[in-house]
Amino acid sequence: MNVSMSINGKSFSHEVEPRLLLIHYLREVVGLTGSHVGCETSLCGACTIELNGRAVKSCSIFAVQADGARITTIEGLASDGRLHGVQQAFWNEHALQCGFCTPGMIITSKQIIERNPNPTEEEIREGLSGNICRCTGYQHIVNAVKAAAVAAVE
Amino acid sequence: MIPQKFEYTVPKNLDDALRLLASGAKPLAGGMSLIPMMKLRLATPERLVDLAKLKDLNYIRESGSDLRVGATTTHYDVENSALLLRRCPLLAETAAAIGDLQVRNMGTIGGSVAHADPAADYPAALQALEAKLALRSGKSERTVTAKDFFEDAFTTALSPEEIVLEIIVPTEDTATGTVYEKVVQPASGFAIVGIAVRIRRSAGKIGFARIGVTGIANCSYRATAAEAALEGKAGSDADIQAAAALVTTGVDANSDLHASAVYRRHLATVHAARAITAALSRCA
Amino acid sequence: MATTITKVETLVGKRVRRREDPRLITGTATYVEDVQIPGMHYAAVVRSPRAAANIRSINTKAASEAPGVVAVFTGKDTENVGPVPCGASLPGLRVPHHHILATKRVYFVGHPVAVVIARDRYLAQDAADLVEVDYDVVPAVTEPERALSQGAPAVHPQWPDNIAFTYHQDGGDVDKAFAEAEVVVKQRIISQRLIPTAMETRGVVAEWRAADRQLNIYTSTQIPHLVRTLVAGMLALEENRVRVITPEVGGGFGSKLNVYAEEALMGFVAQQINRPVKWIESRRENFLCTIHGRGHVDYYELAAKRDGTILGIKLKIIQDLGAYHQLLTPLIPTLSVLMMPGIYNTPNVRADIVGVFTNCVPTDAYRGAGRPEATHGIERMVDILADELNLDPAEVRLKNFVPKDKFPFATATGLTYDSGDYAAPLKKALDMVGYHKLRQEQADLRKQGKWLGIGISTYGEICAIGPSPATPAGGWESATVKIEPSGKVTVMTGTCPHGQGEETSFAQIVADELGVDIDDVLVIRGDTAIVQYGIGTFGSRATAIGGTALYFALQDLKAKIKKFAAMFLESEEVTFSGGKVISNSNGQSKSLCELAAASYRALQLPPNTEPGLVATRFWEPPNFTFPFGAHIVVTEIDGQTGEVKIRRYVAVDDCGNIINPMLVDGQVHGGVAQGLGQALWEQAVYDENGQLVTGELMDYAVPKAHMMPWIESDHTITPSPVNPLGVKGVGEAGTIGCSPAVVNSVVDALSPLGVRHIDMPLTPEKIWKFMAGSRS
Amino acid sequence: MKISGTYYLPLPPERAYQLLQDPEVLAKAMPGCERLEKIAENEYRMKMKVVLASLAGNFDTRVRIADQTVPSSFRLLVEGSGRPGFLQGDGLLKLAPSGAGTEVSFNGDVQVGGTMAAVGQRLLDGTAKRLIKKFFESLSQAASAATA
Repeated sequence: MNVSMSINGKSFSHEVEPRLLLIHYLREVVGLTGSHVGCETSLCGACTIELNGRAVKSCSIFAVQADGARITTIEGLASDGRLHGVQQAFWNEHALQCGFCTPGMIITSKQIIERNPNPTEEEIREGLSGNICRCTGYQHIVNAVKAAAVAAVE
Repeated sequence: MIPQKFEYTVPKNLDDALRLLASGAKPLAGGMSLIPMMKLRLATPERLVDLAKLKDLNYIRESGSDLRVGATTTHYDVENSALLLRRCPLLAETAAAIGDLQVRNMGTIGGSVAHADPAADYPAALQALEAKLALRSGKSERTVTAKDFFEDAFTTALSPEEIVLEIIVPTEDTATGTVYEKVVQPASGFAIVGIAVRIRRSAGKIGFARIGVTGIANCSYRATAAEAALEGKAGSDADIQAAAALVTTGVDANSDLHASAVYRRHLATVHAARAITAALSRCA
Repeated sequence: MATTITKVETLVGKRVRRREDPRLITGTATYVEDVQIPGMHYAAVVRSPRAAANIRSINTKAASEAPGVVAVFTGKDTENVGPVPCGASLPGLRVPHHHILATKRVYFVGHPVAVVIARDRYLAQDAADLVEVDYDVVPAVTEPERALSQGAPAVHPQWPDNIAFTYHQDGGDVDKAFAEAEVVVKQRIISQRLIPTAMETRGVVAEWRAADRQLNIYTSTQIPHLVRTLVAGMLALEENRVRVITPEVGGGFGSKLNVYAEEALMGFVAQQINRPVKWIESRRENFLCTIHGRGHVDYYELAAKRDGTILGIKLKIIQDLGAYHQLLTPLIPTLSVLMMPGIYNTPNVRADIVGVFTNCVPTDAYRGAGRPEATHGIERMVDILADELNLDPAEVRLKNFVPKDKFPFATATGLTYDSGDYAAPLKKALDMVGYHKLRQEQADLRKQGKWLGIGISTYGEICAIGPSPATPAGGWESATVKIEPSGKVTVMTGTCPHGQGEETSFAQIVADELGVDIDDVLVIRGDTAIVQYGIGTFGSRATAIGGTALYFALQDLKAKIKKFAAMFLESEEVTFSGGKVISNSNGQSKSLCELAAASYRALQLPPNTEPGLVATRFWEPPNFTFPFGAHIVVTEIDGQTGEVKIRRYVAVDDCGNIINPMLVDGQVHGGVAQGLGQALWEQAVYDENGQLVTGELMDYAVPKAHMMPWIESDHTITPSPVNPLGVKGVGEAGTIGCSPAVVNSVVDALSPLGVRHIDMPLTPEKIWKFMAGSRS
Repeated sequence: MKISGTYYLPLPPERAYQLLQDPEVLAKAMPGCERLEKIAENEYRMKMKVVLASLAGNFDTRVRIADQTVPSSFRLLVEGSGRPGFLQGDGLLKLAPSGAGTEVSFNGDVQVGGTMAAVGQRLLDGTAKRLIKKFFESLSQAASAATA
């Protein structure tokens, strides 16, 4: 089947088989390897991307379902060489160690702040419950989301 | 972890979708339940028809004394619907308890209820709301109650050629207090026990109580014995405890790694009491 | 030329943002799965669904004929590949031959039996499903104590008792201590099997360059050089023809401190098909086939005086080894024995280990590796003793700590603790948490039937592993520092950080020593063709040993730079600052850039000095380091459901000098999360037939953001005399300190109900049963 | 996993016993049974398709009846495997007169393996109960038909 989508502002069109998962389409067909696969049960969130403005788990979506969609991946966040506020906050607050979960964490964090400009610690933690990090214990991630929220308001 | 091959079709419209189902295709909505199972090759459908592409099934609207939620409405939209938050907050509160942010962004109410996972959240609310589900096939359209819709684990009243068209819930006034209380399985986020309570109290008496339960047995249910024990009572702590103790009456509770049947029953009792107490506090 | 000496701020000890983050936060880092090589094929491994069975036959016909398939291999094809190595040598150790693909029999669910290679990963998976294996199923055994019982199935038929080894160690006079004891407390304590769950599963890309007889292996590992040596051996290749490249590693926690069947298998496959091949482990495979951690049943006896003085400890460890020995499997419980006295002045100890085979995936090093088990044991026992004697658990600890004037301190298990002030972090933590007020609150709440618990753990650990005689493969570490002709600094470390942040902390050390801008320093690791031999990153060793090797390499390099500087500045008494070398006597300076250029251009050389500015050191540590700390956890138990809520988590850790406090906090937080995971939620569960029923993240509960409490973290600093940096290591501290503090807290909460011990994980149902049991 | 239960069949024990071993009746009553063939005395091969909404699995199963004590008890041994994994069951069925009919009680142990065991934990208990319930319901219908 043919699928076309806008990914990080660029148009792509490819012939794919229906069973191709969106994460594999992005990683292996389009070549955007920033989003990762950490499980097969839709629990770890390492594959989180934005689909039409919503953070979703691209390992549990077929590429064909995203036909016509607007997609943003971690690679599309920085613009003109400037990091997105959430990326900057993750760096400043040491919100990552091995970095494998980080792209998904950042996309989800971005959504949390977009929907709730002043989230409480509890709201941040609930919002991140679909992203597993095995390194940080989440505390610095919570700090980063708070810092990014503050910076976005300023 | 790769799914088996299948054919995928985007239906032109609802009739086209129903025709495809009648010819043996399986429905795909948000895919949040189905696709992980396909990746594990526990589900191996040969043909999928993508209902999520039917934009006319994505709505939340008022219709007479009812609210109608289209099948492809996402959990996120249910959770944040101003209309639902005002007129049927139980459904919105329940949607907010589902899975995680990403799953709620993608998963749909129709897909979730049709999957009928025994530990899913919506069924508790739909039981308590005495919701109706409009089902449609190429040949017929019918409406069934939540009670009749949920038959068993992963088993509903849907025939293979039918889809859930919309979910119909009543509008509530502020005299009704509602709560969804959930014990979360820490790994999967599913409900070990989920209790939805809807309650009205006037002139110091509980005039109306509905309790929906999920996670305990193969099928969600209404705890009618507990409801009956509440109605006509003032709603004292003792009344609540007595009613909560009946919440699993006659139910064959399941055991798994995360909770034995005995503990599940106990949790249901404790959380039913808490949910009833909270719901009463929300009655205007 | 006169230069003003400006005071440059040093970086060691500062919260310096990580050098590795820009690539990680932009999605441009390269993990193994991101490696693409033209012509690459994909492998899917066929694994046994049975825990114990003889293989009658394997039919690969359908798979071989499936679309896109280029090859299928079974154990018959790989029989001549050397076994998966066990690095341990204990007296009498039974080592089963660990083929990379099963030949005649499978020993655990997930045991690899065949590998299918196809054009793409989807087709490989399709074809893998078509491999038919006929199993003659035989009884399995998964519980180590059951494996030791009469008539239990034999995991390896040649060893019907299922015992892989026994180990005994005595220190002091235990019999006398117990004879003189006024009180003896005993407890069986379980440290359950855990699944390390690095977020990046394992993965291997292998590329065979036939003309060069060169095998390139990209693998997600903590020990690239050891993988090279051992895989070269397994495949009978010359070691210098094998290049192991470790790109970004998405977490290890010990699970990648190993040599796995798939690393050699992909090397074998690449040679056979003469094309590059990629294998990426699924999460399910990761749970089934990558090592697990812990798996102890411990029997403790503690002898004491009525005033709380500990006189002696007896410990019997029953270690669930799984079906095979991976690299370090049998050694892990020996670390528990070394650590068994904790930080207490306990001269008399006796330990016995029984290593038991089970039909499960092998256990091996998982964050803490033997030390969390030991700490959990001794810290639980101290609480049980305090409870028995009706003494305050903090007081019992303070009474028994090795006094701070007794260092270096020789333990009854043969270690020499380097430095310590064990009371300091405890006192600080007690202060932070408001201990005495909390005890009052606890008493008040108890009157209302509410359960508040205060749990203390004061841990010590063995870090900077370690002196070579104490390790199976060398315990030193290496570093090379080069100043490039342009003056930029390149470091090559033999360690292999995978999240710890040594690209930053090492650059901080370099920047301070050479007086250069941190942006001019590049730290390279993880490629055996570029980096000199090294041991790797594990056992909280990278900074203490790898950092020290770097420190000494820097001293050598500075000595050489000074010689070049003397040619221009007429003095070897110089200061390295601001990218310059400045004469202490006259303030004249030369930039490092100029000196580097001079050294490489070599028009003129100082006497007896070669061109170039490169120094390499292999540093052998004289001892381990011994960090310590105190964690205090305040819990509230839901009296109706048994649910545990953590109200406060206070961690005071002493890891010696701190290079980068931000990184240290990160290590503590992450360590605590894994300790808390063990204490409350995580458990690998095999059913009696050997099925792993926690086979996915759907049933194995790792902590998520909403499950974690806020961690209040602070430090005391007691430098280590073992290395010139004074650092000790902190990678495992959080995990080691955490679990006993949590369990002590919950048991403390429930002590009025007569609860004395609960095994982990402290699930609500378990606690509810204790509460219900005590009521009835 | 231990399973047990008690069901009522509206037939006297002798006839209930016969019914429980009648391949044709079993084939109809076994949920998802697509084919049942006798391969030896008291031994059958059965193709089963277990369907749970979107989840479906084909199993190739061997059913063996042993330790027969007519009409009061027998052992049922089931061994099946398919894509979702494998299952093995060993159960003792006891028949006792109860009014005009028979009370059938069973006590058994079911093992499952493969993907089912790894990801289906929370579903096993409920699924087993459901399949057994369906089996006895169908059997009961067959029994009613037989008495009618």
